[in-house]
Amino acid sequence: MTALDSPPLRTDRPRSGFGSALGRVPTSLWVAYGLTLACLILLGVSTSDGFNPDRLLRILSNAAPLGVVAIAQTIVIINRGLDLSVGPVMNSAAILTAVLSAAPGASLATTVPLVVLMGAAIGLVNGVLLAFTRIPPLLGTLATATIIGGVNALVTRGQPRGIVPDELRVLADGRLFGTPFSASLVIWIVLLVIVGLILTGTVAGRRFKAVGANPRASWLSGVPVRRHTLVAYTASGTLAAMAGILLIAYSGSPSLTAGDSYALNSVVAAVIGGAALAGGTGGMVGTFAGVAALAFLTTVLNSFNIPSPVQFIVNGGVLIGMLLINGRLSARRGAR
Amino acid sequence: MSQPALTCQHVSKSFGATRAVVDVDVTLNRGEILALVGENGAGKSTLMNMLSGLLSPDTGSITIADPPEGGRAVSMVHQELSLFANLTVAENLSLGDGDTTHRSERAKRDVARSTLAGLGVDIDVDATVGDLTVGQRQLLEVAKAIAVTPTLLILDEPTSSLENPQVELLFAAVRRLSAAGTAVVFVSHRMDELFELCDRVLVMRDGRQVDEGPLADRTRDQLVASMVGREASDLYPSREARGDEKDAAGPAAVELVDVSLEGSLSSVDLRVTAGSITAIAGLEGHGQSEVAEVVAGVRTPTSGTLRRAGRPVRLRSPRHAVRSGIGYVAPDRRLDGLLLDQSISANALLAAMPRLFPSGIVGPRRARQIAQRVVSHLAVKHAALTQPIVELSGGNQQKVLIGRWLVDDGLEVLVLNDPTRGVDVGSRAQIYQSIRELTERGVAVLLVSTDLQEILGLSDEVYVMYSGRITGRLDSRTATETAVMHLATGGTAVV
Amino acid sequence: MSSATRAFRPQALSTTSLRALSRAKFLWILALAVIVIASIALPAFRSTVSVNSLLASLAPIVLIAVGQGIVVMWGGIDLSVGAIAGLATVVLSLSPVLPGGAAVAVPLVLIAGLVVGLANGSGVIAGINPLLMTFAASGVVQGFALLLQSTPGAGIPLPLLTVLGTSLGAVPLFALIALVVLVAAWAWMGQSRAGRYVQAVGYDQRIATRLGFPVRRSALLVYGLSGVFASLGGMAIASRTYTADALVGASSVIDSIATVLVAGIVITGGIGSLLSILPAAVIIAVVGQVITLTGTDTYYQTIFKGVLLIAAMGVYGLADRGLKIPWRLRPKDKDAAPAQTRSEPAR
Amino acid sequence: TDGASETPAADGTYVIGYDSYFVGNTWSAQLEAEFTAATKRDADQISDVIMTQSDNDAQKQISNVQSMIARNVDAIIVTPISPEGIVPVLQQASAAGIDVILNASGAETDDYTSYVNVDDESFGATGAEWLVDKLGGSGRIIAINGIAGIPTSDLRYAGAQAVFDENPGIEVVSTIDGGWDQATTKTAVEAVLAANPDIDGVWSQGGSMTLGAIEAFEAAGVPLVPMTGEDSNGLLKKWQSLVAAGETGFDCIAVAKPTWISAQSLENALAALSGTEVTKDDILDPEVITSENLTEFVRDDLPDSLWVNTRMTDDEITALFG
Ligand SMILES: Nc1ncnc2c1ncn2[C@@H]1O[C@H](COP(=O)(O)OP(=O)(O)OP(=O)(O)O)[C@@H](O)[C@H]1O
Ligand SMILES: Nc1ncnc2c1ncn2[C@@H]1O[C@H](COP(=O)(O)OP(=O)(O)OP(=O)(O)O)[C@@H](O)[C@H]1O
Ligand SMILES: [Mg+2]
Ligand SMILES: [Mg+2]
Repeated sequence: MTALDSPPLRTDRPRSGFGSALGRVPTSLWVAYGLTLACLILLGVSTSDGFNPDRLLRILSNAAPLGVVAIAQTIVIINRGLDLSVGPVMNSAAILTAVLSAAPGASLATTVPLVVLMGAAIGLVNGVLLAFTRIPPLLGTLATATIIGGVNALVTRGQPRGIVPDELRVLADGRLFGTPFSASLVIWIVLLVIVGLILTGTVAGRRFKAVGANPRASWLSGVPVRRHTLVAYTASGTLAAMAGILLIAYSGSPSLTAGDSYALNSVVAAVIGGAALAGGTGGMVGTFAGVAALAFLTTVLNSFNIPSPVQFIVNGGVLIGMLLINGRLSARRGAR
Repeated sequence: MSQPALTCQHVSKSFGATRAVVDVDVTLNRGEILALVGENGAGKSTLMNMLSGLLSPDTGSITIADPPEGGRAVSMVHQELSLFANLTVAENLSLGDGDTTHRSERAKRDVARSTLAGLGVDIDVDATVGDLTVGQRQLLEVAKAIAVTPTLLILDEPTSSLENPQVELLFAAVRRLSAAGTAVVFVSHRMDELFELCDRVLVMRDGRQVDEGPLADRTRDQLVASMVGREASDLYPSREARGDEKDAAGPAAVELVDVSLEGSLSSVDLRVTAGSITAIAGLEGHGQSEVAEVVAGVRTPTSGTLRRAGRPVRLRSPRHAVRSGIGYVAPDRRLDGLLLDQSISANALLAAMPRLFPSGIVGPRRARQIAQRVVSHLAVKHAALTQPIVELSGGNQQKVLIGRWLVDDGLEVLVLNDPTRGVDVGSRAQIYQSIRELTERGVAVLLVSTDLQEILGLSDEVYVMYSGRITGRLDSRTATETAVMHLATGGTAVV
Repeated sequence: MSSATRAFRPQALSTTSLRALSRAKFLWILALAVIVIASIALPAFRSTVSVNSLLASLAPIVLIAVGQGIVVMWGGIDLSVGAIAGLATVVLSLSPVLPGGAAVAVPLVLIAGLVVGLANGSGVIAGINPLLMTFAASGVVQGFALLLQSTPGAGIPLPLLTVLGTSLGAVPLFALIALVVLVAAWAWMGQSRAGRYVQAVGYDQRIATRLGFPVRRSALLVYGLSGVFASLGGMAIASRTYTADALVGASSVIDSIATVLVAGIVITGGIGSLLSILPAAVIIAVVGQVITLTGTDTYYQTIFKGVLLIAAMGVYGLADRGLKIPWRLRPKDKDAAPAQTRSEPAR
Repeated sequence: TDGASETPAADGTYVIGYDSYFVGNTWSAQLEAEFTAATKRDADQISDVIMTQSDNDAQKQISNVQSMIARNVDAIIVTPISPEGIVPVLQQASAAGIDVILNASGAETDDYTSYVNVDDESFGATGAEWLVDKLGGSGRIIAINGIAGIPTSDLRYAGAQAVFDENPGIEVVSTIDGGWDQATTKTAVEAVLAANPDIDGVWSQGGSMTLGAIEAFEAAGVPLVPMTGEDSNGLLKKWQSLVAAGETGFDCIAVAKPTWISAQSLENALAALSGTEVTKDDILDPEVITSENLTEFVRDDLPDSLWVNTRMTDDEITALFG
């Protein structure tokens, strides 16, 4: 029984139906999927068997590490944060995975949980740092990124060691039970769906978005604000560690630097997908498009034999163009 | 005086599908004071923003006469405050007066002091704006706007958090300006104020101009009728439904015993009875808000006890308060209430979710139904439930914020701090009705308001505060404004 | 709120006022202290070579940090300073193949910085998040610089280097330029109308817009200045490294942000004093120099950098308790105070 | 260690300054490790070692070298990040009477005592010649570089390009920046293969990029082709296993820029200090590993990240790799 059981004073039901539902899809999603489609078409027409689904799936599968770390970044961005430490965490995860796998009697069943746990622990440290002080996330995580990078170099003395077991490599290169899907693609999509469902379909997830949109208002409505920040960064560290594992599954060797570029690229993917750095907006549907667009775009640039300086320019230009269109379209709605 | 101060011809403005202002035509001579009235979302602020140049009209033209020597064409007090909270009063005035050349600190303070003195208010020019009360901030905003003797002065709900003496100061200043030839547009949802100050009236409904002419020719009820498009009903719900014995002996939902809060409250004793509306009256800044915040768990008292349903509790944060069935509507909706870019549903569901969906899973269908109930019941003017709440007009946003608690089954105490700020007459009646219905369910309501008529009209029992203390407790049905003001200014109880 | 934290609350926009300076008092003291301690403990630190080296490495970072500081005061951030500095070194090296030689190359360097800065500003005005706008721009600029870098016949001519690399005693030319730029920017920010607009926007862009302040123009201004100063910083680097290197500025992005933060300029904008960049840069550089001179294990140096950053932010975090920035990185609605600190019994 | 040792050594022991240009990849890390190992072997001649780290930042390197001059070391071993930029400080050092050894990278000056290196252009050319030979002078190839703008990467490609230009039958279908990173290379090569499945050879600067290329071929299901590479143990292992598996399309050459250059630099420094004549430009030919001598170099017992051309003893290697 609620207070609103008495007959309503006025009923003006808003328009409903498919058309208006479509009209309410955030403009950023249109832009993100538009760009993805454009890249896809470009990719398709530029090469002989461009639309070969097997190839497209492969491109997506190769993007799984970015995909997973983009989930992490999106979660943090929704919380009004930013996590620049995901890159070094991916490196740490890769290094640790290789070391643990070299230990006698090692198996993935023990290695993977340990590595993921380490990621969670680093994330928790970030979370504590940012939830309990006024350090801005950009700088706090930049600092932890520097420290983690230093620790990685210190413990390996520049020489990551260990082995990457074949069972792990199969995740990236193999096909799952004869389907055209690789395990890493499936892992990425499953994580995407799980996080997406939590964010949109649970009390905790919806409140998580509220905290990002307005922490004060959420706090006054009884939402534990700090706890959500802790959860955000812990989740980010955890997912970054998983991304690190997927990365060495793909590359086959641990490295001190391979993850570094993922920090900013994941932000870019999330933002293309409609996450706003001001917090509260963004989601898995958009982030998927952001990652896919980036993956297709890189593939196009690579297959056209475009020199890397020009690739820099094109990448930057596309990003600016995207953000511009996005900004223009949403500005039309006006801000109050 | 030949050329009108403002000529506004066939002005229209749309936001996407929303036609906020449709074909408005108005001329205002120098020295005239125009009342602009209309329901929430009628398009008043949009029109004002176009007059001030913040928004540009889609069609139509706006002409404003040249300002006098050294003056400005338009100055505006916005509905939402536009002050830099981290800066001092003097800095804010210095930044806002258009003359932004560098001045020495002392010169800034001198100018600020004389500006404030011009309005007749006493605010420390070295105070940080963030430390001022909402009322003081609103006065500061007004002082900033009138300091420049503009051709056109726009006041968009400048009195929504002022109390009578402050309103009088404002009116005196506006009359002085109008005598000097400034044309004024005044927006308010308080009818009495309009009749006191204005010469003419423009009524808007759904973006259109529905009535325009001298105010003296119209009655309050006529205005309300043309605003809402139907006959005006009683603003306050009747209290007769409740038996008298119930209110005398009802159980205390919340009780404050000897509660003090460093710097603002000293030994406050207060009882909020289940199933009735308890109000706290007083001049702004005398501790009413703090009492509300203590009950809502926003602040923890330095000493004293808080009893919830008879048991002493420590509310360390709003979360603990919410858990024990206490909800809170804070006065500053943008900062403390709204998830600006999120949908109306997200805003409506924020507080009640854990109790509405005990499993933790939110069914989209049910969520939509609940949000739909909020908007239908409170007649929130909106385009779709998925519309970002920032697109609603101020009053409609406020309705959603209150609705947020109305859908909470577990609510036992509702603390309302200035709940109808900026809400139009018609909607206010709906909100009052809903609050009354809550009490019939046994919910206890604690009401803090700057509007004394609202307190006397709505509540069952009123406490009066002065300087952080309770100076009296009256029965609202018999209390008079004079009696309350007497207590609120430090006099002792007559009852 | 205790009175100790109250002292840190900004009371005025005039960052040139004594009060604003006193906020960074401890920075100056600390900077002096590290210099004194280092020169007593390490004789090598006092040598001319070491002093010259320290000043020469300070010059670019101060120049770039001033630009970054102006942008941060406005409420933005500039990740493209590194790429701009790299571009500057490359454009300088084009002087042998440019029609007007060095006389054209030097102004061209500054113009290039200005153009990139204005582009950044325009992007930000168009509603692109500053972080992403400048990140994207830095990719574009770096790409261009790399393309230009391979221009045949290019190279920084020695006479030009001799001029740029002039030292007055142990003091390099660019150290002087950096000092002049720093003081000028500081005075401008506190004293000029444009500077006050910049700070007002940094405090709260929405309100500044409502008050009719030239928010857009100030965006162009701050990013333009940042571009020009980054170009100057690039020239300072070239005066030392003698090389056209598109990638040479990579580390200055992080370093300039760190310096600005240690200087106490609040990342959300509006608060701080550009002058404090000097002690902040000195502290970071001297500590770095000491680490180098004592031969600390190279692997610890990066870790130390991160710890320093957190420590600096921690100190300000504590000191700024009194600052009422209600929630971090909060671009909207900074205009009202937290409920907690509201009304005290009136009068 | 703050200055007590800063007098010229009368007892025949010296203070050596070593600037590590980078420690972020396995080659640079092993370069430093190789130097450290060498100092242990020559401990009797060394009273102190001062190590700095430049993080691949030319400016920082200048400061670091200047700090060594300020500390009056006897010899400085440095890997110039910028060949021009290092010149003024080298002049300062020689003015201060300090011996300078350029370690694995040159400088645009004569002001140094000795320069030990493998020429990067001939490094690039060596692989290119082998590949051209292997393809019989014509074919479509992919070229994989490190990072545009970094001298090593640019020089190696310049060397290779000169060879390709002389052989008009060679068509460079695509040049890729692999960033010396296996994953990046793998993704990029996969993209190229999708557009051009008929590739005849791969010229790679080395590092782990050749491995990335091999994996890309395998993943795309394209038959392997001859590829050039560097002497990383990971590549050699993979190569060996391919040979063992009877793979015929694949062949490889591992050109080496040995990490023991730093050890040689130390030798030269100590020699110069004790008054022995040293070769001013000690330019070594790149070491080459082909399928003939592959088995002599590959180390199955050691990690992938080892660079097999090392002077470190097995014990030292084991210590390094734990
Ligand atoms: N409106 C506000 N003004 C000032 N500070 C606030 C405000 N809202 C929240 N805070 C601060 O943020 C902190 C975090 O909120 P909260 O305590 O609800 O999170 P939590 O620690 O996860 O929950 P709990 O401690 O109840 O388990 C609060 O303790 C409070 O100090
Ligand atoms: N930026 C915007 N985007 C979309 N719709 C808007 C925007 N601004 C206003 N509207 C819509 O325009 C209409 C008029 O709004 P306006 O703010 O002018 O009302 P108002 O008369 O000032 O109401 P109130 O009395 O509540 O302040 C409303 O329906 C509102 O939802
Ligand atoms: Mg708490
Ligand atoms: Mg309004």
